[in-house]
Amino acid sequence: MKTLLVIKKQEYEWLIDLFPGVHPLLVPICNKPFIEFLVDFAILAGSNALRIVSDGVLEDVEHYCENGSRWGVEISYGSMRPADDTHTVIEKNRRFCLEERVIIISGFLFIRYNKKSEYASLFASLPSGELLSCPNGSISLTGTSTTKTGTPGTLPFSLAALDSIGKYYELSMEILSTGLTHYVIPGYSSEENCYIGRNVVIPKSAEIIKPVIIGNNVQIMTNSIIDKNSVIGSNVIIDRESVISGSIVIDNTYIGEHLEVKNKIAAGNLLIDPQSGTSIVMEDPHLLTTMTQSRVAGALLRRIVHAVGATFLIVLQLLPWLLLRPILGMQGKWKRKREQHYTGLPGKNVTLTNTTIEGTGAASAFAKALSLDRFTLLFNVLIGKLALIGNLPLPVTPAIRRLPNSHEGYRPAVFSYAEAEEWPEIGIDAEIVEHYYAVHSDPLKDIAMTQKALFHRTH
Amino acid sequence: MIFHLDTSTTLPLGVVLLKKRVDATNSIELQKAFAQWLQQTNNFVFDCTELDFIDSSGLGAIVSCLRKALEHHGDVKLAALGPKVAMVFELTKAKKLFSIFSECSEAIQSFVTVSTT
Amino acid sequence: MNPIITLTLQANLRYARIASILACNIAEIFADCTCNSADIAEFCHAYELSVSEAFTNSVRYAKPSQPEKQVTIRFSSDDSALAVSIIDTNPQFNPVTKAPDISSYPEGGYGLFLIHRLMDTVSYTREDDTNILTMTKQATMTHGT
Amino acid sequence: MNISEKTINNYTIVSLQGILNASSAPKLKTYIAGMPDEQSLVIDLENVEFLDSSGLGALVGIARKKKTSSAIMKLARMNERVKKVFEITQAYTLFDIYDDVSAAAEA
Repeated sequence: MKTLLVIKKQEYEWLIDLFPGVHPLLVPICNKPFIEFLVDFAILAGSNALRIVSDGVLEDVEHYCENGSRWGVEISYGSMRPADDTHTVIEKNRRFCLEERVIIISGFLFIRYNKKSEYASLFASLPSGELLSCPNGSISLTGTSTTKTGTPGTLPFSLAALDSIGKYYELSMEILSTGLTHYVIPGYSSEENCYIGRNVVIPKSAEIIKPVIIGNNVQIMTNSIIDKNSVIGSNVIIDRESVISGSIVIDNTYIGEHLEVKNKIAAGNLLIDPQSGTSIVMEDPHLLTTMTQSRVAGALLRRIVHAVGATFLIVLQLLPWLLLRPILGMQGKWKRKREQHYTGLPGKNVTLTNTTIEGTGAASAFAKALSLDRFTLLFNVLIGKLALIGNLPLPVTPAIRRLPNSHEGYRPAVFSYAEAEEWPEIGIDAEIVEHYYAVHSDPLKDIAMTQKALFHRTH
Repeated sequence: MIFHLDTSTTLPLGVVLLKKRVDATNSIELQKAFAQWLQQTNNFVFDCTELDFIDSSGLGAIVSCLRKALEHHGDVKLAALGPKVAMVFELTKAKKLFSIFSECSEAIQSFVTVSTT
Repeated sequence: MNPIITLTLQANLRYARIASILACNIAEIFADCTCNSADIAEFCHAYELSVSEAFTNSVRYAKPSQPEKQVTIRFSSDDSALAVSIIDTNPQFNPVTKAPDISSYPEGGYGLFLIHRLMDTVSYTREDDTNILTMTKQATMTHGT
Repeated sequence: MNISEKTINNYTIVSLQGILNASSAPKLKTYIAGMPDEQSLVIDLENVEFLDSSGLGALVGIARKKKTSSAIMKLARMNERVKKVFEITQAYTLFDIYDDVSAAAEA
């Protein structure tokens, strides 16, 4: 048995705005990429090969699924023209379809199935032709059955069209409430209807109510409630005293404190009401806290605290720096690079000298342990160009002409919160932790975080 | 934003028509103007018919208007919230602080009902 | 970056294959210890194709006034990345490129676009009268699980 | 690069073997130019070891000519390396691509 998936760009295009940067076929449904449900189904139905055919770009899908060895099925890819009908697509893949029976799934469809049912023998015995159809597509079978059977009763699978955000939401809720045991859902499940990924921090005061699915690298802060029927993606922070219920929080999303997300989809800074389709951009994630905080006074205090901290470090590092800098310089291990970096103010950049210490000798190791590579940057704190701790300065590159919007609360600094927390220092993971502290830090916490950063850089 | 004193009922009511956006650029303006309006009445209806967008500073300004009105034993009621604006109020639980009406006239009427009973 | 090999070829399209085969082989040796086999094939193909494109461009845009035109290909590497520079004495060019409008059936203009898509970084410098187009790619693949 | 041809139905099947780059692309163009413009084609790419953008440009050029003279041009049996070039440039949107030569020559 083989499976041929025919999905046209026109059918999935509507998802692109909702999940920018994610190929629609990889969009997560209950934290599992859409395509994996179809791969699972194809395998259950006895397929040893699967071909994905589309008129759209499949590059990201290929990168994700590769040749299918992860699932023990051979996955290949094909192209088609937008006007091609199913018959033409079969012709274009004749070699693939030639010898064995082929299940043809056409359209951007979700197939409801139950992993405990027996599909391989069923598909082998079904007569050829269309098995099921809906306005958005169909599932059909080619070739002749190998075993004799009567006409099948109701088929143990059905189709759900995916053509709007409302359907996407409904389907996710359906899986949560009735179908969690029907599919393979990612995460660790110590009890029924509860799937939790790796590196998930849940404090005692937080409340989790089943059914729930939580991804990897999730921080749920104190007194938060994850109420029933919620899907929390990966790299998500739910800040304190917020309530999530009947909602889907997509990967890489920060939910500010004291918020109530009910029957919504939160994706990055987008909040969507799946019933009406209304969406808003949450330009500021900590909506209610701004009312009480005096930002100006806070900023001045922070600058003073950071300057004092920097002065302390300069005094501490001066002697080692004076000793080691010339030695490493002579050994050619002290590398400097001057680069423009964003300050966070539009159109204003700052030139910083970044130092890297190379080699493994005693002098290098000692200099690295003392973070001497950041020594000269500390003077920028005194003149107020950099913070002591905040975000790693983002270099100005032709590729990103201005600071991306995702860098909310960006504050270039000598040390970064990501370093303090031992999170990956680049990429989306770092962004999310820096984002969190950009909203949350206060000057005192900053000093503690700087100590942590220094300590972690030593090890 | 446009302010007018509604005298159609027994109670003098400040009706404020909010336009397009209430955000960081005009939230302070709203708070300043509100202090002026407070000298004329304590009870307000914010008509959001023409309001398309609100951010946290806008929300903060409206909440601070409510707080001031409550200090003067008055109230701020909201009317005719568009879907996007309603979502912000719902998300932040600010919805619970306000009486919200779908029509401006209903909001005006509600003041009268309360004051007569 | 430590130099590996420098090869100077006559600027003739016939020799494009030599340049790209060399690139493919060096990439294979380089990636051998860091990548799995599927990734090696992809890594090598990226170099084979990019060098073919860059060399072809260098030959195409050579000034007709120079009879003895040459193109130099220089490979160097560090722990994880392989760099290849294509050096010629052609007129200055603009290395920034946008995707060709495929619907108008263009017969050319894909070269630099392909290079940008295949490589991690592409840098262009003009020194005296030479163009240096340097392309690098990390051998440690991050995709897949 | 070697070029060979055969006929199936009304299609001329042009099979390419070897390297299709800037130095061999002119050979393909000349070869195709030697046929009548209205001749429908299937180009069999199974044995193309390497294709670069000059080779792709030649194929796109042929496709454009066939399109203007209302003839059909199809591609068959692309290997992974060739497919990669079509994918990055999105040139696959211009062609009907088959995994089998005889299927291409039937429709």
